[in-house]
Amino acid sequence: MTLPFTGADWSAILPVSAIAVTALAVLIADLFSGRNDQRYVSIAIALLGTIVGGILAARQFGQHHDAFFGGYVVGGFTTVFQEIIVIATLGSLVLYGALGPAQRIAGMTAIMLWSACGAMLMAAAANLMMIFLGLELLSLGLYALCGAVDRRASRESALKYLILSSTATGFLIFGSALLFGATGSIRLADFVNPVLAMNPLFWLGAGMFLIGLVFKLSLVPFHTWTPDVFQGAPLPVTAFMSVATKAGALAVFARFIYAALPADAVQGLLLPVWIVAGISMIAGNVGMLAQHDLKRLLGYSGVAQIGYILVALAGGTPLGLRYALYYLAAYAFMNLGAFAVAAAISGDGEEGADLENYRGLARRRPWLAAAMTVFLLALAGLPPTAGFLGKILILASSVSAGYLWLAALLIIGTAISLYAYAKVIRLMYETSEGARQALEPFVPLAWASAAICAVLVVAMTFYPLTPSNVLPLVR
Amino acid sequence: MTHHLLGVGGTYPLLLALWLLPLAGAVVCWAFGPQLGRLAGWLVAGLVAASFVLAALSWGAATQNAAGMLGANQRLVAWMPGFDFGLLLDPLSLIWTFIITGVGFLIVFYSLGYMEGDGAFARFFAYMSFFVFAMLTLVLSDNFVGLLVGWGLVGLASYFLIGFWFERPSAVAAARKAFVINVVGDAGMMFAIFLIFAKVHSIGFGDAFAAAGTFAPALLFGVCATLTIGAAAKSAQVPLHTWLPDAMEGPTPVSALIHAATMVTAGVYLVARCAPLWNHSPQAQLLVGAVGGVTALIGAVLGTAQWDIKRILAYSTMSQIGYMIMAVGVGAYEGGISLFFTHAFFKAQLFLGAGLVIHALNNEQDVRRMGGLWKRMPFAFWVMLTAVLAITGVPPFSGFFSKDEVIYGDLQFGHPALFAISALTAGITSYYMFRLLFLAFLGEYRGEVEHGHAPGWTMNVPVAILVAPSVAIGGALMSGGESAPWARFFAPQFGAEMAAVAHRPPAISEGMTSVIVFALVIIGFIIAWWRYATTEAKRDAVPRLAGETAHMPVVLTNLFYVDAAIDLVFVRSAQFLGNFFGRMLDPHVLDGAVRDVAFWARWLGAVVRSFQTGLVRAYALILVFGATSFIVYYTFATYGMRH
Amino acid sequence: MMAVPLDHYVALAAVMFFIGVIGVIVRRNPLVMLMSIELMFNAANLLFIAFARAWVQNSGQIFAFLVITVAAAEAAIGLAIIVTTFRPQKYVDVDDVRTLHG
Amino acid sequence: MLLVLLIVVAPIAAGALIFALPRNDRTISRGAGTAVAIATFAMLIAARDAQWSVRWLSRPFEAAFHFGTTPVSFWIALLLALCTACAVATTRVARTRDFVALMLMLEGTMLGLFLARDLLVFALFWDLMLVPVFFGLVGWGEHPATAWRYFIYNFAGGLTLLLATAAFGVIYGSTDVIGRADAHLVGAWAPWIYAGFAFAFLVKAPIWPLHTWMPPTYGGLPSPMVSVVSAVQSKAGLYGFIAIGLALLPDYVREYADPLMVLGAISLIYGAVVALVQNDAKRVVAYSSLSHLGLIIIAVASGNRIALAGAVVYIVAHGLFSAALFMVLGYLEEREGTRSLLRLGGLGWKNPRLAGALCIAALAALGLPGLAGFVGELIILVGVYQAGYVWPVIVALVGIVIASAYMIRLYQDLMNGPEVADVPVRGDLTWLEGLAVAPLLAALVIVGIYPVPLLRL
Repeated sequence: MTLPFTGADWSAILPVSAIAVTALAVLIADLFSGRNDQRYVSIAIALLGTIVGGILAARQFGQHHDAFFGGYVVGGFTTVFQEIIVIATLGSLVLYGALGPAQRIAGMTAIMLWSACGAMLMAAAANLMMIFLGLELLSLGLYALCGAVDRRASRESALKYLILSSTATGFLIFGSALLFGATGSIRLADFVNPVLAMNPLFWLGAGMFLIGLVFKLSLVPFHTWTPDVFQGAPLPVTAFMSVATKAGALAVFARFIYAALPADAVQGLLLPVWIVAGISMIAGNVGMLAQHDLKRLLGYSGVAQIGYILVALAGGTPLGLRYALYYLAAYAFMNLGAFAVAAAISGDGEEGADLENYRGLARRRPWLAAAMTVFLLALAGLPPTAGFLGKILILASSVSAGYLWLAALLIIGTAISLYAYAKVIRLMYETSEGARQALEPFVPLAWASAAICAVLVVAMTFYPLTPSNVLPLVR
Repeated sequence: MTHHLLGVGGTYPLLLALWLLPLAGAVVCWAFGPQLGRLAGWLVAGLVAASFVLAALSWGAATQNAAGMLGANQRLVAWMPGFDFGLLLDPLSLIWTFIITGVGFLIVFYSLGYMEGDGAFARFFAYMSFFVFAMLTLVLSDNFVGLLVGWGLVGLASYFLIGFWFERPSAVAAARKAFVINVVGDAGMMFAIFLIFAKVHSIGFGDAFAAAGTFAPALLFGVCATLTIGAAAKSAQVPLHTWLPDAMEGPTPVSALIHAATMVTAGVYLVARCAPLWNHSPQAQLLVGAVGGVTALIGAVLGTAQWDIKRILAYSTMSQIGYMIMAVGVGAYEGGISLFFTHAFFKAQLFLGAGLVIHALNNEQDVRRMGGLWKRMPFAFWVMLTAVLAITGVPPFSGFFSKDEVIYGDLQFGHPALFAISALTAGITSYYMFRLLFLAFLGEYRGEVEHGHAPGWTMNVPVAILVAPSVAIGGALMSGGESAPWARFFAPQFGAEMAAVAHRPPAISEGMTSVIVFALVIIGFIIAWWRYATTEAKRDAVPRLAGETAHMPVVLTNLFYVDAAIDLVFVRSAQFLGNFFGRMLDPHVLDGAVRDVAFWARWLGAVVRSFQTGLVRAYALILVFGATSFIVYYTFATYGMRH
Repeated sequence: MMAVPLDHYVALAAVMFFIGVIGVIVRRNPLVMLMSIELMFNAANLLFIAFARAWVQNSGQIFAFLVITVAAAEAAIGLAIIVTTFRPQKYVDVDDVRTLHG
Repeated sequence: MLLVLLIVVAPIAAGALIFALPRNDRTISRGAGTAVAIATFAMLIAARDAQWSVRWLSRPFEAAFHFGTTPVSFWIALLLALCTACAVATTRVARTRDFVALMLMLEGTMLGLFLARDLLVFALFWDLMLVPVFFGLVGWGEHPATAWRYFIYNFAGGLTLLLATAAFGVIYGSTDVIGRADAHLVGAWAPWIYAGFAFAFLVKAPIWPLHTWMPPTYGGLPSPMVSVVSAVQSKAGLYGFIAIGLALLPDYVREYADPLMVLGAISLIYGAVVALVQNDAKRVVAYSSLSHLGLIIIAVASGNRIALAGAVVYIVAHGLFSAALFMVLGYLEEREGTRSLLRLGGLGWKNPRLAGALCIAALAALGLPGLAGFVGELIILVGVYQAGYVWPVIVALVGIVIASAYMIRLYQDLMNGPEVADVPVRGDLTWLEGLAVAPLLAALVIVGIYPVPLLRL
C-alpha cells in the first residue's frame, strides 16, 4: 500500500525533521568524541543542524502548502515563527557552549533540539492534533531540560513546570475535545463557520483551549509558574523558554484568532484574552520592581512583553500581526542578548543570574555593560532600539484598531518597567566600593552572540524588517 | 502741537562720538584698570570733557528748527517693524547733556583727589564713565525703548557706585535696595511701552506724540501713570524714595553726580520729554504734580530730622526734585527744567563742599560731631554758604529765579494747593539748610579729629568753578519772564504749552508770590538761627543736640514708616511665599505626589509577588481560579448574546 | 443510534475533569497530582471518543490515542523528576518544594 | 545633503570613538570634544537651509529620517553647539574621558531632536537624549534618587509623546510634517493628541507643577552638563510647542491657551519667589529657569507673532545666560568646594574676572536693558499685550522685579560683603575658563544690541 502523502507533504516537514535528525546525530557523535572536546562537538553539530533547518524553513517562505490534509501549513507566517524559534535555539545552544565546565551536554542539546521541533510544529500546526503534538513535544523536552542540572532550584522548577503545565494542557485538550464536539472537525480552518458564532459548546471549547495557550504565553493569572521556572532552570533553558515557547504558543494563538474563528464572534471570544493581556502589562512590570535575580526579573518582564505583543494582535488587523512578529523578533534578540551577557559574566555556575554581580560591571567589562544596556533599554522601549520602534508600531495598530485602553495600559506599564530595567543599568555603571574587582573571563561564544544581538537590536530600529504578505498565507 | 521729534533717519555722526566716548573710557578703564593706575582718572575726565565740548559744538544743530524738525538726529538700528532706534539732540536733551558732561567733568575731576589712594581707583572711574554713557543714552534716545535702556543702565551704574565699597554690608544692602526699586520703575515704564506700542505700533517718541491726541483718555492716563512709576522710582518720589538716603553709602562724588545732579532728575526729563502726552491728560498732570508736591514736602520735613550731613542733602535733593517733578507735572516745563539746571550746580556744590568736610574729618558725616569748621576750613564754609543761599532761593542767587518760576508755575497752571505746599516747603528748606550750615560750621568743634588731611587743588578747583553758576546763572538766564534767554531757548519746544496758559493770569502776581515765599524763607532762617546759632545755643550745643536727638518725634525717626511698610508688604511676604513654596509645597506636596506614585507601584509589585508563595498547589489554585473565570465568561457570554 | 445519549458522556467527562482539577489543587503528593492530571486527560479522551462516535469522525479517536501516548510519556518524565526531587527524603510532599518564591 | 545627517551623527560617533582613548585621558578627549562641537557649529551654519531625508516606515504611516533645521531650531541648534563647546572645553570632573563622550552624545541626540523634520524621529531623539543625562546623573550625580526622578519623569512624558505621535501618524497618515505649513490636524482625536504632546512638553520645560525633577537634577549634575541641559534640553519642550503645537495643532493651542497661560504665569511667580530664598546657588538658577521658561510658555500660549519672535530671542538668551551662570558657578564650586550662599561671600575682591563673568550673566538673567534677556522679555510682552492678554503681562513684570532681587542677591552674597574666612579662595578664572565663558557673554551682549537675525521668523 502507499501512503496518502505526497512528496510536498514530506518536504513541508523537512526543516523540522532535519533538526530532529540532528539531535540523533548529536547523540551518536557524543559516543565517539573524546572526553574534553565533546561539548564543543555536540554544540557544533547542533548549531550546524539548526542552521540547516533554518535555511530549509526559510526556503519555504512564500510557498504556501497545506500538508497532511491541512494539518500542517507552511509558508506565510509559519516561516517567520519557525525562524524566530531557530534563532532562539541557536542562541540558547551557544549558551550551553559558553557555560559551565566541560561536561556531557549531548543529551541536553538533543532534548533542546527536539523541543525546538515541537515549537516549530506548533508554528505550523493547523489542526488541534498537530497543535497538541507540538505543544507536548515542546513541553516534555522542557520538563527534562529544567531539571537537568543537579541543583535543588533546577529540580524544583522542573517539578513546578511539570505539574502546572500539564494541568494547563489538560484544559487545552479538554477544550480541543469540546471544539471537536462542536464542529465535528479538528481542522482550525473548519471553525470559521458562521453558525458556530452562537454555539455555546464551541464557545466553551474555545475558552478552555485558550486557557492552555494563555498559560504557555504566561499571562496573568496563568503566569505564576514563569518567575519560578525562569529562575530555577539553567540559563540556556531559560533563554530558550523565554523565546521559543512563547513563539510557538503565539503562532498557535495567531492562527487561532486569524484563521479559526467565525468573524462575528471574534470580538466576544477574545475579550478575556485582551483583558488578561492588559493585566499582564501592569502586573508583569510591577513584579519586576524588587527583584534581585536577573532570570526572575526577565521572567516577569516576559509576562509584560507578551502583553505588549498581544496588544498588537488585538485589532485582528493584518498589520497588527506583522507588528507582533516584528516585536517578537526584536524581543527574541533582546532576551537572547541579555542571557548571553548573563552567561558571559557567570563562570561555571549561575553568577550571571545574581544582579549583585553586575555592580560596577562597566568599569571591568565596559563593552559587556554597553551591550547589556542596549538590551535593557530595548526591553524598556527606549531608542535607538527595536523595542522603541516595536512599541510605536504596536501603539499605532492598537490606536487604529480602537483599543485605546490597551494602549494606555501599555504606556503605564512601560513607564513602570523603566524603573526596574534602569536599576540594572545603574548597578552596572555606578562606581561603588562594594563592586567585585575580579575581572570576568572572556567567553568568546557568549560575547559574540551578545554582540550580534546588540547590533541586530539597534539595526532593526533603522531597517524595520516587518515581513510583508504574511496574512494571505495564514489559512 | 510740536511734531518736532519725527527726525528718524537723520544722520549726525558727532552725536555718536559724543555718546560713545564715555563708553570707550569705561571699557578701557575696566579692562586695563590696574595697568592704567592714576591715568584712568585723567582719561575719563578727558573723555567726559571731550563729549562736553562736542555737545557745545552741536548747539547749533540741536537748536535748529527747520521744517518743523527741531534738533539733530542720528539713526542707529532697526530691530523689527516699529522698533527703530536713534539718537536725538534737541534743546531738552542738550540741556541735560550739558549738565551730564559739564558737571560730570567737574565731579570726575574732583574725584581725582577724593578717590586718591583708593584700592579700586580705576574701577571707580570705569563706573563713573559708564554712568555718563548710560545717562547720555537715556537723554539722547529718540524712542521709549532706548530711553528704557538708558534708564536701566544708569540704575546699574548707580548700583555699582552705591555698592562701590562692597565689603561694607550696609553699602551692599543699599545698592540692592536701590537696584530693585529702580527695576520697579523700569517695569512701570515697560508697561507704558506696551500700552503705547499696542496703540501706535511704534516705540518712537515722534509716532507716540503725534498720536497723543487720538489716545482714549483712560489709555493716556494709564500711559502717563505707568510712566510716573518709572519717574518716581528713578527720581526718588514718594513712595519709592526710600533708596535715595541709603544711596549715600556711595562715595561723595557719586552722590553729587548721580544722586543729586543728574540721574535722579531723569524723572523730570521723562515728564518733560513726554510733555505732549501729559498735556492731553489733565488727570495725569494732577497726579504727577501731586506726587511731586508731596515729595517736596515730605523730603523737606524729613530733612529737618537728620544728623548725617549727606542724608540731610539727600532729603533736600528728594525735596528739590519733588519741586521739579511738580513743576513739569503741572506743565511749567521751563520752570522745572530751570530748577533742575540750577539745582545741578548748587546741589553738586553742596555735596562737594560736604565732601571737602567729610574728607577733612576722615569720613566723619555726623553734624553733631562737627561745628566751628569755618575757622578750620573757610573755603568750604564760603562754598557751602553760597550754595545754601542758592538752594533756599535768596535773591539774586540762581535758586531764587528757578524756584520762583516753579512756585509761580503752580498758580499759573491753576494748582493753588500745590502753590501752598511748595511755598511752605520753601520755608522748611531754608530751616534745615541753615540748620546744617550752623551745626557744621558755627559754634565750637565737637569732634575728635584734630587735623585730617586737607583737600588738594583737584578738589578745590571744581568746587570753586561751581560757585559761579550757582550764584549767577539764574540771574543771567532766567530773569525777565517771557523774554528771558531761557524762555526763548525753550520756546520752540514748550512754546505751545506756555501760550496755552498765557491767557489765564493767576490771582496774585509773580512779584507777590516771590515776596510770600521769601518771607517764609526768612522765617525758616530765623527759626534755624534761634535754635542753633544764638550764643547760648552755641555754648551748650552738645547737651542741646543730645536732647533734640532724644526727643525727636518717633514718626520722623522712623521716616514715616515707609521703609517698614514696604519691607512688610513686599519683601517679607515674598520671602514667606518663597519659603512656603520652596520648603513646603515643592518637596512635600508636589514631589510627594510623584513619590507616592512610585510607592504605589512598589506596593502593587509587592501584591503581585505575594502570590508567588512558591507552593505549587497555590499556583495551581490561582491557575484554576483564572480558568474558572474564563469558563464562566465563555459559558454565559453566549447566553448574554442570545437573550 | 446510540444507547446512551451524548449528554451523559459530556456530563461524565465534565465530572471527571472537575475531579481531576480538584485533585491537583488539594493533594500534596505529586504522584497523586500526576494521576489527577491523567484524569483530566482521560476526561478529554472520553469526550473525543463520544464526539467521534456522534459525528462519525474517527479523527477524534486518533486524537484520543495520541493523548494516551503523550500522557504516558509525560508520566514517565514526571516520575523521573519526582524521584530526583524527593530522593533525599523519605516521603513526598510538594509543599516542601518552595525555595523559589517572591 | 548629507552634511545635515553628519551634523547629527558626527557628535554621537565621536562620542563613541572617544571611548577608544586611554581610560584616564583628560586633555585629548577634552580637546577633541571641543573641536567636534565647534565643527558642528560650523556645519550648522553651512547647512542652514539644507535637508536630508530617507524613507523609514511606509506603514502604518509614512515616516522618514528627515533632518533639516527650521528657522527656530536653527538658532537653538547653534546655541547647543556653542554651549557644548564651551562646557566641554573646561570640563574638570572624574573620568573626564567618559564624561566628554557623554557630553558629545548628549549634543548629538539633542541636535537630532532639533533637526528632526519628522515627528517619529523627534520622538526617538526625545527619549534618546534622556539617556546621556541619566548616565551623567548615575556616574557623576550627587545622589541616585535624582537620576530616577529625572529619567522616569521625563520618560513618562516621552511615552505620552510616543502615543500622541502614533495617533497623529495613524490619523494624518504621515509623521513627516515638522516644518510643513500645510499639515494641520483637526477632528475628535486632535485634542487628545495635543494633550499627549503638551504633557511631554510641559514636563520637559518644565512647567509647574511638573517641575519637581528639575531642581535636584540641575543641582546634582556636574556643571558642564547642567549648563547644556538647562540651556538647551529644557528648550525641547518649548520648541515642541512652537514647531508641533502651534504648527500642527494650532486650533487646540489657541483653544486651550488660557490654561497654558495660567500654568506659565504660576511657574513664573512660583520659580521667582522660591529662587528668592534658596541658599544653594545652583538651585537659585534652577528655580529662576522655571520662572523664565514660564514667560516663554506665556509667549507661546499667546500665539502672537511678535511674542513668538521674542520667544525665540528669549530661548536663545536664556540658553546663553543659564549656561554661563552654571559654568561660572561650577568654576566657583570647583574652587571653594561649596556653593552655599550662606558660607560664601566677598569673593569679588580676589577674583574680579570670576565676579565680572557672574555679574554679566546675572544681569542678563534679570533682564538688564542692553543685554539679550531684556530684548526677549520686552518683545515677548509687547506681543502678549498686543494679543490682548493684560494680566499675564502684569504678572511677568512682577516676575521681572523679583528676578532682579534674587539675581542681585545671588551675585552679592557670593561676590560682595566682607570676605569669609573659612573658605579658601583658589585663584581667579584661568585664561582657558575665561575663554570658555567669553563667547556666551559676548553673545549675550550682541543679541542684546542686535537681535535682528533671530527676529526673522
